Amino acid sequence: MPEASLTHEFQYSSARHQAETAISGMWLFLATEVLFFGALFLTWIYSRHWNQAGFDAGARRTDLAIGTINTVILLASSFIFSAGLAFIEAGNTRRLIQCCAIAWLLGIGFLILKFGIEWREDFSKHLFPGPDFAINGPLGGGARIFFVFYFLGTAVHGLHMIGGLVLVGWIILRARRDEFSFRYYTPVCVVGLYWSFVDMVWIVLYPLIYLVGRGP
Amino acid sequence: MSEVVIETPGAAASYLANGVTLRSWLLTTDHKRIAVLYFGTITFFFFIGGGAAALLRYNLILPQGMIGSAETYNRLFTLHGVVMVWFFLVPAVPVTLGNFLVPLMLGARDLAFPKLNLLSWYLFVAAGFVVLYALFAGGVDTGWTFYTPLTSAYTNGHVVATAVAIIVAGFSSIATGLNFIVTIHRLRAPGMTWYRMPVFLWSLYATSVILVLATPVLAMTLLLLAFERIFHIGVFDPSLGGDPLLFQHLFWFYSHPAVYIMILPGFGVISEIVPAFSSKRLFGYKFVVWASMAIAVISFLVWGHHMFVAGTSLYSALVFSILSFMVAVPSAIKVFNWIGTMHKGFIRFDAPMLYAIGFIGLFTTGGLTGLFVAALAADVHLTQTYFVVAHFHYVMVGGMVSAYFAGLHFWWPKITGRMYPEMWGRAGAVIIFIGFNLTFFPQFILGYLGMPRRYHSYPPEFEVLNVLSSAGATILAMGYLLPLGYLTWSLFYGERASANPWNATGLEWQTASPPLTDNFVSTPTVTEPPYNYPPPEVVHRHA
Amino acid sequence: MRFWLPQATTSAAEVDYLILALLLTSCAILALVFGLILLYMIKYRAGSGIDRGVPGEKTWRMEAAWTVGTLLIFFGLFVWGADLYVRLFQPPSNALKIYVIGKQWMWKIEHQGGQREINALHLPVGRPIQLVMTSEDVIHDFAIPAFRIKHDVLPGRYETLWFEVNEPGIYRLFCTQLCGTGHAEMFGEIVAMSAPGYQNWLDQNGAEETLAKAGETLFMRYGCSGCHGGNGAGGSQSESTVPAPSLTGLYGSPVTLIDGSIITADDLYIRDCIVLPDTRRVAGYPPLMPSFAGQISAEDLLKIIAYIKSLTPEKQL
Amino acid sequence: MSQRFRSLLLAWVLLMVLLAIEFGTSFLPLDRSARPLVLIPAVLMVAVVGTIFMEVGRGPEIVRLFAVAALLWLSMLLGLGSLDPMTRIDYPVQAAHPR
Repeated sequence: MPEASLTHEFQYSSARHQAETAISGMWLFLATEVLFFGALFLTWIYSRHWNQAGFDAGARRTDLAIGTINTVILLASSFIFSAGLAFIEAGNTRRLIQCCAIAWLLGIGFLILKFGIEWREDFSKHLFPGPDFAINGPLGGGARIFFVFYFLGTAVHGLHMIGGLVLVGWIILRARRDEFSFRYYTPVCVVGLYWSFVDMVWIVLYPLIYLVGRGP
Repeated sequence: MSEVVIETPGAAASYLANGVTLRSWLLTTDHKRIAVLYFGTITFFFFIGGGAAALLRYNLILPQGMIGSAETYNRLFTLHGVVMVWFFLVPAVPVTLGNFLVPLMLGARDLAFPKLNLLSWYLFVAAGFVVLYALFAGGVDTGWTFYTPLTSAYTNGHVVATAVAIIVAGFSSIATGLNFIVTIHRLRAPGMTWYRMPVFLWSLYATSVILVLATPVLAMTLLLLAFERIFHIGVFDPSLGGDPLLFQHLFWFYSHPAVYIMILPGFGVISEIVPAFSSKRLFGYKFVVWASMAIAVISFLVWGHHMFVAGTSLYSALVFSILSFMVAVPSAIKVFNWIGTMHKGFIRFDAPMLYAIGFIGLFTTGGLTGLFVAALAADVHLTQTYFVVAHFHYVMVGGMVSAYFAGLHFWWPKITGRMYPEMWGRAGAVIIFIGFNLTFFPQFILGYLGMPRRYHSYPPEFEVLNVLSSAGATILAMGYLLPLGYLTWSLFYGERASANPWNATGLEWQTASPPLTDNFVSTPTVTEPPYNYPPPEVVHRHA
Repeated sequence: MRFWLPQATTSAAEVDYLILALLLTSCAILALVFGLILLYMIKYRAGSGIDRGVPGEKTWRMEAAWTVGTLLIFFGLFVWGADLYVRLFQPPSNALKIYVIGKQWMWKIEHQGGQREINALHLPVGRPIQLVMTSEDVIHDFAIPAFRIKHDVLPGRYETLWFEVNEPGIYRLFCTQLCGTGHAEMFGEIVAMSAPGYQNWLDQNGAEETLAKAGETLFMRYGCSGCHGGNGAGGSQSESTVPAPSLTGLYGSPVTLIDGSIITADDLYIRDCIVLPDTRRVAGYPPLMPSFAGQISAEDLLKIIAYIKSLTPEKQL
Repeated sequence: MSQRFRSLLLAWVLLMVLLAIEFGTSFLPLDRSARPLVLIPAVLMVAVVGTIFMEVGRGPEIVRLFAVAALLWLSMLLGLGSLDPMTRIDYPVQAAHPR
């Protein structure tokens, strides 16, 4: 690893100082993200309170299989990226690249399942809460709000996924240029935090969308 | 306060002299230059919003309205609200004085993330263009509060574009807040312990906490609103199963803390100026500090007081009312501490101090009238009338804008390297104080008599007080144009400022005026508590 | 030009006392703040040679004193305001109900006798009045400054407001929630009259078609009579083969539901039966009643409920 | 390194188990208002990701501060935000559904 990457920007006292600051910055950013999604979760709690039956009717129309597979995929992706981070801490760049590549592909798989298949299915079943919405009658109102939550939640989460994939791709490129070593791998840490956070959001969205409203 | 060795800086070492090309400004990551960029932007928006306010007051001179159409009037007050809230009040002190001073006061070279800082300015400018487009291409007539279902289903204004602009401006605020928090945690100079930090930094820290944690909720709320408006689906629309009160809850979860985003930096500015011009330590430093932090937390727990007559549950009204009284306590503590600081001081009456004293008076009035609208039964009568308008203008304009001007005059020599003309500065402070009271005091009475907000025309019995208010507004407008004139003049002809013209403590006064590009010749080491003003007997009037 | 508002209701004076207390507290604090600032500005100006002594270092006693002091004052004001608020929004049961519908940009008022007015509300002094309010479009707010009272009027649900006027006169009514372009035109007047005067007014204004009368027509038009019988006497007594409960004397009487609970048939129950029949089915009948949600306007619903309420056993004779 | 890898792997297995529990409980005949209990495994999963994948325990002190702040403010939003609907009685004009 060239010594150059151990230098630090002029406002910091050391490279370690800079690295820890970058990691703290990402954590704080994630705190803002918690509140961003928090507003969506409050919308869920609030609207479900007034429309429990409608929410459940909506939830029963979602595709549990794809949702569950996607959860497994995302958890695996987050796990493998964290493993990559563990490898680079030990200086193994080759393994880092492999792990990131798998994590990246899993992420792509998630997006394909979610937007390529599940969303298309939802649209063809008229589950988008537009003028030809499938669920009518007394439960229609609640089901509509449920699907607003579903589409907005998955769309915003999907955008975060795309952002995360760009970042993971950037890590792969930099790792291929051999820019990381056991002494310098801050960007891997920072991206790892973000990637795991996207995972966390999904962990909460998954039961809110697929499980809570699904009784026997 | 510290052992900084100040060598006489050559002109080339000043941050202002470090390149004069447009590129050197637009691509700079120097926090001081970004602050200057922000000064320009903020001033622009202040006068846009102020112009709208002038038209509003002009309209209200006659009961039937001077401006022909109610539509125009509604768009004007929405423009005034949106621009003033998101493009002036929320960012004003943090992005200008804050950006400039946070690293200097900490003894740091720059903020933790300089590129992010520049990005925040570009986001802000982009948001500014979008909002100007939206507001001038047809405008929005829903008020800055965007209540649904008026906004989501009934109005035909540019709601979505305005919402997008506010979301982008919000990201700009988040970037600034994040930068400040991390910087204050990580980049304090050696010896700069938490309790040696000036209160200005503490209050910016508290402000940033709110910026970072409240703004994302607004972003999601406006996203839901835009979604609802575009696709005609109702999270907030009762005819589609939603509840409009959910919008109000989400909106005020941001917008109530947001008023503390506006006023907390003002507290910080005043806490610097009062000790400096009293040549005395800040009274009860730790109480002032923890009052700020308490406000940062409690301000999130009171939003429901905007909804006492909106149809929320009785329990929620009771809970939010008592919490609203609680949040007034830390503000009261601060006022008492500023007065305590003046006690037995050596008080000088330079323009910053006059603005600061004006702030204390106006803010106290604004704060006390807040008690009226926190008390449930009184709020029922007073809410949504001009009483509320007067109340928040006392806090936001009388308080916050006075504090902004106080800080601007106080640090003007540091920022520009020039003194402003003192007599003009004092005159400005007095004119603004008088003009402000003439404009807004009559509105308290109007509100008590029942004149509703956002009325393009009004019953004739309210005419006298409205004329009085509009007359006061002309004086206030002159008061605001005056500093624009003499401060601009001083940029070219002002007397050159010394490094520390006020004999103030604080690391920012220990470097040159204007500061060096790298802020300090060598990293300062702090060994003393803040506001360690020398005992009165050795104080000398500044030359 | 006057700088004082009439106190036209029984609670207006109470609200004014609270505001006065707030005003006096504020003035006392303001006098203290401005007084001390002025005093110090003069006494401790930099040029004055006054002896300042040694500055005290300990501040916590002062801090604790004013923190606790303000807390106590604020708590007292909270309790006062909250107590009054609770009373302001709990209508007595004998209140005269008047229906208010807000729409862009007018107030439509309907009295129990079916008299309607727009942007004006006639009411009697000396007895509690309860307004039952809803909106047809956006959020409005029904505000009467002389009564010191206001409440938002929301679409899709009923909000209520009550007061008892004790001073005959004409008072201003405003919409105080921004509701679109015509917001400032959405005002009107409250005409408070003596009880005989009010009765007189009622008699002169559209007694020809009361709410209940209008409801009877609608009862036929919406097909209610198909099952419940032409005069609401119940399915078994009509030509219909559908078993439906009798509505005669229903209002105010106890009803046994399918889950065994017994409730009193009030306005809310009757309304629920029409728009949300699944929520509280009456025992002893098959669940055939369809939901009329979304098919009956708020106004028509009020009329039908008024009609059902008017079906007392005596009337059948 | 292998130590770290092993704890990551363990965490992943734990996540899979929790996911299975969550998935399974969602089929239990729970009462409608008790169904949010399904979220308990999800909260545990978030905790696992936060502590093991994201190593909230490592790094400078403020990392914990930020994490706690995020949770505290989230609880303010959700707690006070649901106070009003949970304690309110609405009198709807008509059942809310379009058309």
